[in-house]
Amino acid sequence: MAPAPPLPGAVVAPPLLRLEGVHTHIGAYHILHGVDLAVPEGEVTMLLGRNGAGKTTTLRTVMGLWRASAGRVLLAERPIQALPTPEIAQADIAYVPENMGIFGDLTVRENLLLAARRARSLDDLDTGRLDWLLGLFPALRKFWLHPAGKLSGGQKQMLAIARAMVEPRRLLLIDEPTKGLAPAMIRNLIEALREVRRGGAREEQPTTVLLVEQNFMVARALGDSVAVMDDGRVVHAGRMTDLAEDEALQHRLLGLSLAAHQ
Amino acid sequence: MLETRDLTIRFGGHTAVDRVSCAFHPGTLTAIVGPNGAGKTTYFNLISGQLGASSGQVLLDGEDLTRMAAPLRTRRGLGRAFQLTQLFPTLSVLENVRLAVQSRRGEGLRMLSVWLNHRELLDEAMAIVERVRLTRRADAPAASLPHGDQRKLEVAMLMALRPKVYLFDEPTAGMSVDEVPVILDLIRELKAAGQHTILLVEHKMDVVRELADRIVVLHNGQRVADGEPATVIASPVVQSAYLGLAMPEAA
Amino acid sequence: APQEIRIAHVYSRTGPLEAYGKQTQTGFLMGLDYATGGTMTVAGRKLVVIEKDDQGKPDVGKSLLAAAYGDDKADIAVGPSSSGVALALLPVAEEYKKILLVEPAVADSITGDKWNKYIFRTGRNSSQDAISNAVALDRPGTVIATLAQDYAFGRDGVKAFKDAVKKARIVHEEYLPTTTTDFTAGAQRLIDKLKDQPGRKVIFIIWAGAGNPFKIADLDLKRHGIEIATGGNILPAMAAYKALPGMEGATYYYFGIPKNPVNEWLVANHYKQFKAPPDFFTAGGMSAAIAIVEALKKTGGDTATPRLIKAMEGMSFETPKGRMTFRAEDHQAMQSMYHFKIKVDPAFPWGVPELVREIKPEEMAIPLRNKR
Amino acid sequence: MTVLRSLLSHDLPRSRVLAALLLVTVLALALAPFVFPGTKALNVAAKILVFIVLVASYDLLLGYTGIVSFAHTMFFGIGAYGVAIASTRMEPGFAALAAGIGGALVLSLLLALVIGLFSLRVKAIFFAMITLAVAAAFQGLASQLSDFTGGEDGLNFRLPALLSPSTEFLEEPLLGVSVDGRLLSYYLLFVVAAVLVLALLRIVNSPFGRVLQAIRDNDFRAEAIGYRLVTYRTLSTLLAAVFATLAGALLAIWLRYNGPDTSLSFEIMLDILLIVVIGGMGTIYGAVLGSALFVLAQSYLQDLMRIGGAAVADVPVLSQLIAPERWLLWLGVLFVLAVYHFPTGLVGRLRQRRSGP
Amino acid sequence: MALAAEPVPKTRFDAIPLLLIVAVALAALPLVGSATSWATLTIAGLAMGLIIFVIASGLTLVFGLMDVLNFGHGVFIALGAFVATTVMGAMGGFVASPSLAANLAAVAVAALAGIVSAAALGVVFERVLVRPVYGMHLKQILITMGGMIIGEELITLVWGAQMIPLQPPESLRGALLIGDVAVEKFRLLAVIVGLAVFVGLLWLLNRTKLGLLIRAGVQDREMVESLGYRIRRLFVAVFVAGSGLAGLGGVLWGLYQQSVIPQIGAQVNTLIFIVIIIGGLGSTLGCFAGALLVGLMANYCGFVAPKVALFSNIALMVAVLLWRPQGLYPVSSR
Ligand SMILES: Nc1ncnc2c1ncn2[C@@H]1O[C@H](COP(=O)(O)OP(=O)(O)OP(=O)(O)O)[C@@H](O)[C@H]1O
Ligand SMILES: Nc1ncnc2c1ncn2[C@@H]1O[C@H](COP(=O)(O)OP(=O)(O)OP(=O)(O)O)[C@@H](O)[C@H]1O
Ligand SMILES: [Mg+2]
Ligand SMILES: [Mg+2]
Repeated sequence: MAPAPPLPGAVVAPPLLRLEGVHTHIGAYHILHGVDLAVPEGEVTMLLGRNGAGKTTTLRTVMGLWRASAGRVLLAERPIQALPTPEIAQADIAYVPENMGIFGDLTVRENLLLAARRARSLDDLDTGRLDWLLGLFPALRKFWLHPAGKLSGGQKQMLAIARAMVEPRRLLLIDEPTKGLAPAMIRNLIEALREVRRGGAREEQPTTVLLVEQNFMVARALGDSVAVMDDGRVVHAGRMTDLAEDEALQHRLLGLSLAAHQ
Repeated sequence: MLETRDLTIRFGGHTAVDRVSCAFHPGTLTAIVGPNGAGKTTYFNLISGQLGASSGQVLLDGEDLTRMAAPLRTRRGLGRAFQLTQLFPTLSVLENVRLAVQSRRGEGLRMLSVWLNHRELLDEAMAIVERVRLTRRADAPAASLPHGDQRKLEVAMLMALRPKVYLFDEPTAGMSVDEVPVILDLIRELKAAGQHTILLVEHKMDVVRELADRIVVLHNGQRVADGEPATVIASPVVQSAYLGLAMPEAA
Repeated sequence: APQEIRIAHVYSRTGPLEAYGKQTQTGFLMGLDYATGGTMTVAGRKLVVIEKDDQGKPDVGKSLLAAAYGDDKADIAVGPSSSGVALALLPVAEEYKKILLVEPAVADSITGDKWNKYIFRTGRNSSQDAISNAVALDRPGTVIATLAQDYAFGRDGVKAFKDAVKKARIVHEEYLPTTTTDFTAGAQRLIDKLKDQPGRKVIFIIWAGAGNPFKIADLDLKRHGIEIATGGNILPAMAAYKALPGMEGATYYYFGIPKNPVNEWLVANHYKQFKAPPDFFTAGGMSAAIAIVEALKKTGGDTATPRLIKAMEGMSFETPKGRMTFRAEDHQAMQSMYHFKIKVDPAFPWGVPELVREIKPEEMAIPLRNKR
Repeated sequence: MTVLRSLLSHDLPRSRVLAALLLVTVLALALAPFVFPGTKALNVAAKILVFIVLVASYDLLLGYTGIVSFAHTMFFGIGAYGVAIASTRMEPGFAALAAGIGGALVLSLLLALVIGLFSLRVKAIFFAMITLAVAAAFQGLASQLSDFTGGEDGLNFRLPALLSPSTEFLEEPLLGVSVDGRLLSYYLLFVVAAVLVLALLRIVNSPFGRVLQAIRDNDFRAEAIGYRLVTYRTLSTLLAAVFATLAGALLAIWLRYNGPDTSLSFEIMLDILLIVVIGGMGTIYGAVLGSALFVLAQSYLQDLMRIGGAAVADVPVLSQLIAPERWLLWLGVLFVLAVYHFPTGLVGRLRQRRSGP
Repeated sequence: MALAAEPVPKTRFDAIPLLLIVAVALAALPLVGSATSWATLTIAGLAMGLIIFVIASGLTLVFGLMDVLNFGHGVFIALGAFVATTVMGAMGGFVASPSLAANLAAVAVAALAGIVSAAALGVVFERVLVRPVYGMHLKQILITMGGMIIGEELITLVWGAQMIPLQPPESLRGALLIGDVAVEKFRLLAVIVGLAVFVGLLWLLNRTKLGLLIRAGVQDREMVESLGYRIRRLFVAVFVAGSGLAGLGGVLWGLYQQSVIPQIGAQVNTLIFIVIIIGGLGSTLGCFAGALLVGLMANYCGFVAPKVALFSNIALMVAVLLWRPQGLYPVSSR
C-alpha cells in the first residue's frame, strides 16, 4: 500500500515535530521503513495502527531510545535524531511509555517530584497545577506516600500520565494512555488533554500532543489530526474529522467494523 | 463451582478486598467491573493464590483452597491470565505455550527423556498458537512481540491449561481493534462449551454488555452491585462511580 | 662429558607467600654462588636451577614437583614456602625416589609422622621455634599465658612450647580464629587471667599471617605489669616490635646476630645487590643451597639418591646461622636459635633484636616425631 | 547420526565451528596420554576433565535455573574430602572409595536440601551472598576439624593398588607411554566425566530442564501455570550438588591429596563462575570448551610469560609487567576481556554465526 | 504540606534494629560478668563497628543506589591503605612529632590522598569495567572480581608483595584510661570519622533529589533519561563516591592494622558483605546497624566463647535473615 499523500490543506499549523524518512532497526530487525510524519504545533495528533505497526517504535525513536538508522527527526526544524535522550527530553518533551515506566520503589510523591525537573523539592512545585492533576486522578492523592509499584494497573497508568503533565511541556508523547483505565478516568483524561492543548489558564504555552491510541472513540474525541501506521510506515495522514466521517477508510486502515465498537 | 466467602485482604491500613462473598457457576461468564483500584486484580490474586487472604475463604467445588499455594490451585483447575503480561521472555512463543501444556499433563518432572520427543505436547501447543493467530511468530522469543501479540500469548497460555475456572484480567487491553475479536471469539467458544466458569475483568463496556451473563461491581474492595448486565449498568453506582456519567461537568 | 645437575626450586613465586618465596629464592641463589665459589659447578658438573611457582596451592605444587622430577629430570628439589604445600609434596618425592630438601616450611609433621627417607629439612621446625622460645622465657616465678591461632599450627606450637617449659607456670591458653582482626576480646580475657597473678607476667604470642595480635599492647598492659613475648619474624613485621622495647623471645635469624664468615658474606653481598639487609628467609635459602652443594661435594657430583642420602645423614655444614647438622634419624637440621631482647633504634624502622644468648642445638631437646 | 543425536539428547552444537572445536577437545582429551606425553600435560588434561564436570553441574544451577550460588565448591570439597577421609581412615581399596563417595553424596544431598529450601525464603541476591558466607564458614569448619580433614595441611592418601602409579600392567611402554595405574586412573576419569556430562545434557533437555529455564525466565509465571518452585529449585540444587560431589571425588582420585585450598577455596568458585560465563551460560557445551581453555591458560600462562619476559628483559616497566610473577594480572585482564567480549559466551557467539546445523 | 491533606499514614521510622543493638549490649553484661571488661568490650566493639561501617558504606551505597554488586570493593580499600603508607612515610616529621595537631594533620592528608586516589581509580573502574554490565548482577560480580585481581597485582607491582608497616602517629597510639576501662585512642578517632560519614550520607540520601534520581535510574534508566536527566554522570558520581569512601576506610583499616599487604582488601571482603546483607543490601542505616552489631558480637563472642567467634558473624547473619529475610532495613522490592 503506497503512503497516502497528505490531504491538501491538511496542515493548518506548521509542524512542531517532523519525521522524514525515518528508518529504525532493532537488532537485526528492520522495524520502521521510512516514516514520514508531521505533528502540527498546538494540536493533538493521533497515531493509530494495528498491533505491531510500529507506533511504539516511532515514539521511542523520537525520544532517542532507539536510534534512527536513516532519516531525520526535527523538533521545531532542529534535527534531534543524534542527540542523547536527556537532551531530547530537555528540549521540552514529556513522554509516557507504553509500559508506563513507573519507578516502583519510589512513592507516588517521589515519582512526581522527579518528573518536575525544575523543582528541588515538592515545595517548589506549582501547587495549583498539582491540585488540578490530583483532582483529575484522586487515587494518586490517596496513595501519595505509597510505593508506586503497589498501585493497581490503572492507577499506575494515571501516575504515568500525571508525571508527564506535572510541569508544562511543549510536546507530549503518550503511548496508549487509556489502556486499563476505567471509563470515568478516560473521560478525565480527555478533559485534561484538551485543557493542556488549549494552553489553559495555567499553561505558559499551548502543548502539542502526539498520542498513540487503540480506542477509536477516544481518538475521535481528542484528535485534531491523525496518522495511521502499518508495517513500519505512515499509510495515511490527515484531519481527524475526515477520517471520523469516512467509515470505509476506517475499515480499510484500521480494520474497524461496526460490530467492534458502539 | 467457585465460591468466595467473606474474602478479605488488608495491606497495612488499606483494605483492598473487603468481605466479598460470591459464587460463580460453570457455564456462566461473570464480568467484574469497577473503578481503577477497586480491587479487581487483587480479588483475582486471592482466588488464584498469588496473594494469601487476610480472612475469608476460597472454595472450588466444595474444596477449601484458601491456604493452598498458587501452583497447586492451578492444578486444581484455576487458570489465570494477567493484567500486566507475564511471559517467559527469552523462550519462544511456542515454548511458552508448550510449558503450560506440559504442566497440565503433569510431565514436568521427567528428567531422562528428551523434550523434543514428546510430540503430543508440541502438537497441542501449536494448535493453540494457531488459534490465537500467532503461528507466524511461533519461533520468535516472547520478548520481541509487540504489545498486542504479547496479550494474545498471555491468553494462549491460559487456554493451554484448560482449567475449570478461567480468570481473564483485561485480556484485550492495548489490543488493536482488528485483533480484539480473536480473543473475544475464544471467550465466546469457551462460554458456548458450557462447562467452564469464566470471570472477566474488562473496562470496555461494549464487550461486557455483549459477553456477560452477570456483572459484579467492586468499589473500594466491596461488592456493591451484582446481577443482570442491563440492570447493573443502569444502576446509579455504576453510572456515577464507574462510568462517570453523573458528573455533568465531565461530559 | 659431565652433565649438568638439575635442581628444582618449588616455591611461592606468587600467592599469599610471595614475599617469603622471593627471599628464599634470593638466598638460595646466593648460597649456590657462595658454596661453589662463584663457579656454579660441583665436581665439574654444572648446577642448573629450575624454578616452579606453586602459588601457595598444594595441588599445584604436587603437580609441579612431579613434572620437575618426571619431565624436567630434576635430580633434587628444594622448597616450598608453605607447610600445606610441603606436606602434599612429601609423597611425590617418595614416588620418584628423589630428595626433597624442605625449606622453609615449618610444620613438625614434615619431619614427623608424614616423613619419608627422601625428606631433609634445613629450615627450623615448629618445635625448634617453640622450644627455643621456652628456653628464653623459662624462669622460675614467671607466669605465662599463650595467645595463638585456633588451628592445627597454632595448637601444635603451643603444645611444643608447653612441653618445653619446665620452671615457669602456664596459666592460660588463648586461641583466636585465624581471621581475627579485633583482639580486644582475647586481650581482655588474657588480662583477666593474668592481672592478679604474682611474679613476672608474660603473654607469649604465636601468630602467623593476617591480623596484628601485638595491638593488644595498645590496651596498656603495663598497668597490670604484663609483658608480651614472641619469636622473630620478617623485618616488616618487626616494625610492630618498635612499640615493645625490652620484649624477649627467641628467633631463628636476624641478620645482625650470628657472627660467622658465612653470615658476613651474606650481609655484605646482600647489601651490595639489594641495598638492604638479608631477611628471615634469605638465610634459610642460603643454608639449603650450601647443604646441597656440600652433599654433592661429598658424593663427588654423583646424584644417585641413595648415595646422596647416605652423604647427607649426619652431615654438618656451615651456614649463615653457623654449623648445622642433619640429624640422621629424621633428617632435620639441628641449628642454633637466638634469645633476643628488643631495642628501639631510630636508625631502623623495626624493633632491633639484640642478642641475649645463642641457644646451641645441644641445649634444645628437639623430640623425634617420625616413626623410623 | 541418530545414535549421536540421542546421545546428545537432540541438543546438537548447532554450529560447525563449535562442533569442530568440541570434537578436537574430546579427541585431545581422549588421546592426551599419547599425544601430549609428560607429567604436567597429563595433570592438566585430568584437571580439565574434572572441571568440565564441575562447571557443567554449576551450569545446571546458574545457566538453566538462574540460581547464583557461591557454595558450589562446598559440594566439590565434600566429594574430595569423602574420598580422602575414607581412604585415610580405611584400608585403601575400592571399598574405601565407595564408602567415601557414598558418604559424601549423603552429606551433599542433606546440605543441598537445606540450602535449596533456604533459597526460597530470601531473594536471589541475598541468597547469593548467604551462600558466600556459608562457603566461608564451611571452609573454616574444614580447617577446624583437623583431626578428620587434616586441617590446613590437608590429607595425602593412597588409592586401591589398581589405580596407583606404581602398578604397571605392561612390561613395555605402549606407544611410548607406560601402561600403569596412572593411565588407568586417567581413563577412569575420562569415562566417568563423559558419562556425567552426557547425563547433564540429557537432564537439561528433558521436560524437567525446560521447566528450569522457564523458572529462570519468570518464576512468578512458572508458578502460575502450575510448577512448584520448591520442587524444581530444590531438585536442581540437589542434582547440581550430586554432580559437583562426583567431580570432587574425581579430583581426589586423581590427586591422591585433598586440602581446603584444593577443593574449597573461593578462588575455585571464581574459576567456575568465569568458565561458565566464558563458555556460555545455559549450554553445557560451554563448560567443555570453557574448562579446556581456562585450565590451559591457567596452567601455561606463566610459562608463556617467562618466554615473553625474557624477550623484553631490558625494557623497564614492561619487563616487570610481563614477569611471570605477574601472571595473575594477565589472567585478570583475560578474565575481564572474556566477560566483555563474549556476553553470550563462546558457545553463544559461535551459534550466533549460524554456521550450519 | 496542604496537599497531603489526608494521605494514608506513612510507614513510621523503624527503631527496632537500633533497639536490638542496645538489647544485645545489655544482654551481654551478665554473660561477661565484670563491668569494666564489659565496658572495654562494648566501647571497642562499637568503635570497630564504625570502622567497618566506613569500609562497607561505599559498597552499600553503590549497591543500594546503583544496584551494582562490586566485588572489587576491596581493591579501593587496599589502594587507600597503600597510599596512606606512602603519605605517612613522606610526612615522617609530622608523624613522629609529639604534637597532636601535627599528627592529625598527617592522618588527614593521608586520608585525603587515600580518598582521592581511590576515587580516581573508581572513575576508571566505572568506565572500563562496570558501565557495560549495569543491570547484570552476575557479570558485575565477575568483572569486578577481575578488576580486583588486576588491581591487587598492580598494587603489588608498585608497592611490592611484602608487608608494609603503617604506624599510626605517636599521639594516636596507646589507650586512654577511664577508671579501669582502656579505650584505644585510635578507636576514638575512628568513631568521629565513622559518625561523620554516617551523618553525611544520610543527609545526602534523604535530603536531596540525588538519591531519588539514582534509585529511579536503577529501576528504569531509560525513563529517567526520558525525564531529561543525565543519569550517566550521576552513576559515575555515585560510584566514585563509593570508591572514595572505601579509600577512606582503607586508610583507617590500615592504620588500625598497623601494616598493609596487597590482600588487605580481599581479607575484609566477606566481612563487609555480611555487614551489608545484615543491613539490608543497600540501606545506609542498615549498614550502620549491621556494622555495630557485628563489631559488638565479635567482641562479646570472643570474650564469652572464643570458639564461637569464628562463626559469630555468619550466625548473626542467618539469625537476622530468619527474622527479617530482607535484612534489618529492607530496601524495597530487591
Ligand atoms: N525488542 C524487540 N526486538 C525485536 N523486535 C521488536 C522488538 N520490539 C518490537 N519489535 C517489533 O517491532 C514491530 C513494531 O513494534 P511496536 O511495538 O512499535 O508496535 P506497535 O505499533 O506499538 O504495536 P502495539 O499496538 O501492539 O503496541 C513489531 O513487529 C515487533 O515485533
Ligand atoms: N501489594 C500491595 N500492597 C499495597 N497495596 C496494594 C497491593 N496490591 C494492591 N494494592 C492496592 O489495592 C487496591 C486494589 O488494587 P487492584 O490492583 O486490585 O485494583 P484493580 O481493581 O485491578 O484496578 P485496575 O482497574 O486499575 O487494574 C489498589 O488501591 C492498590 O493500590
Ligand atoms: Mg505499542
Ligand atoms: Mg487490575
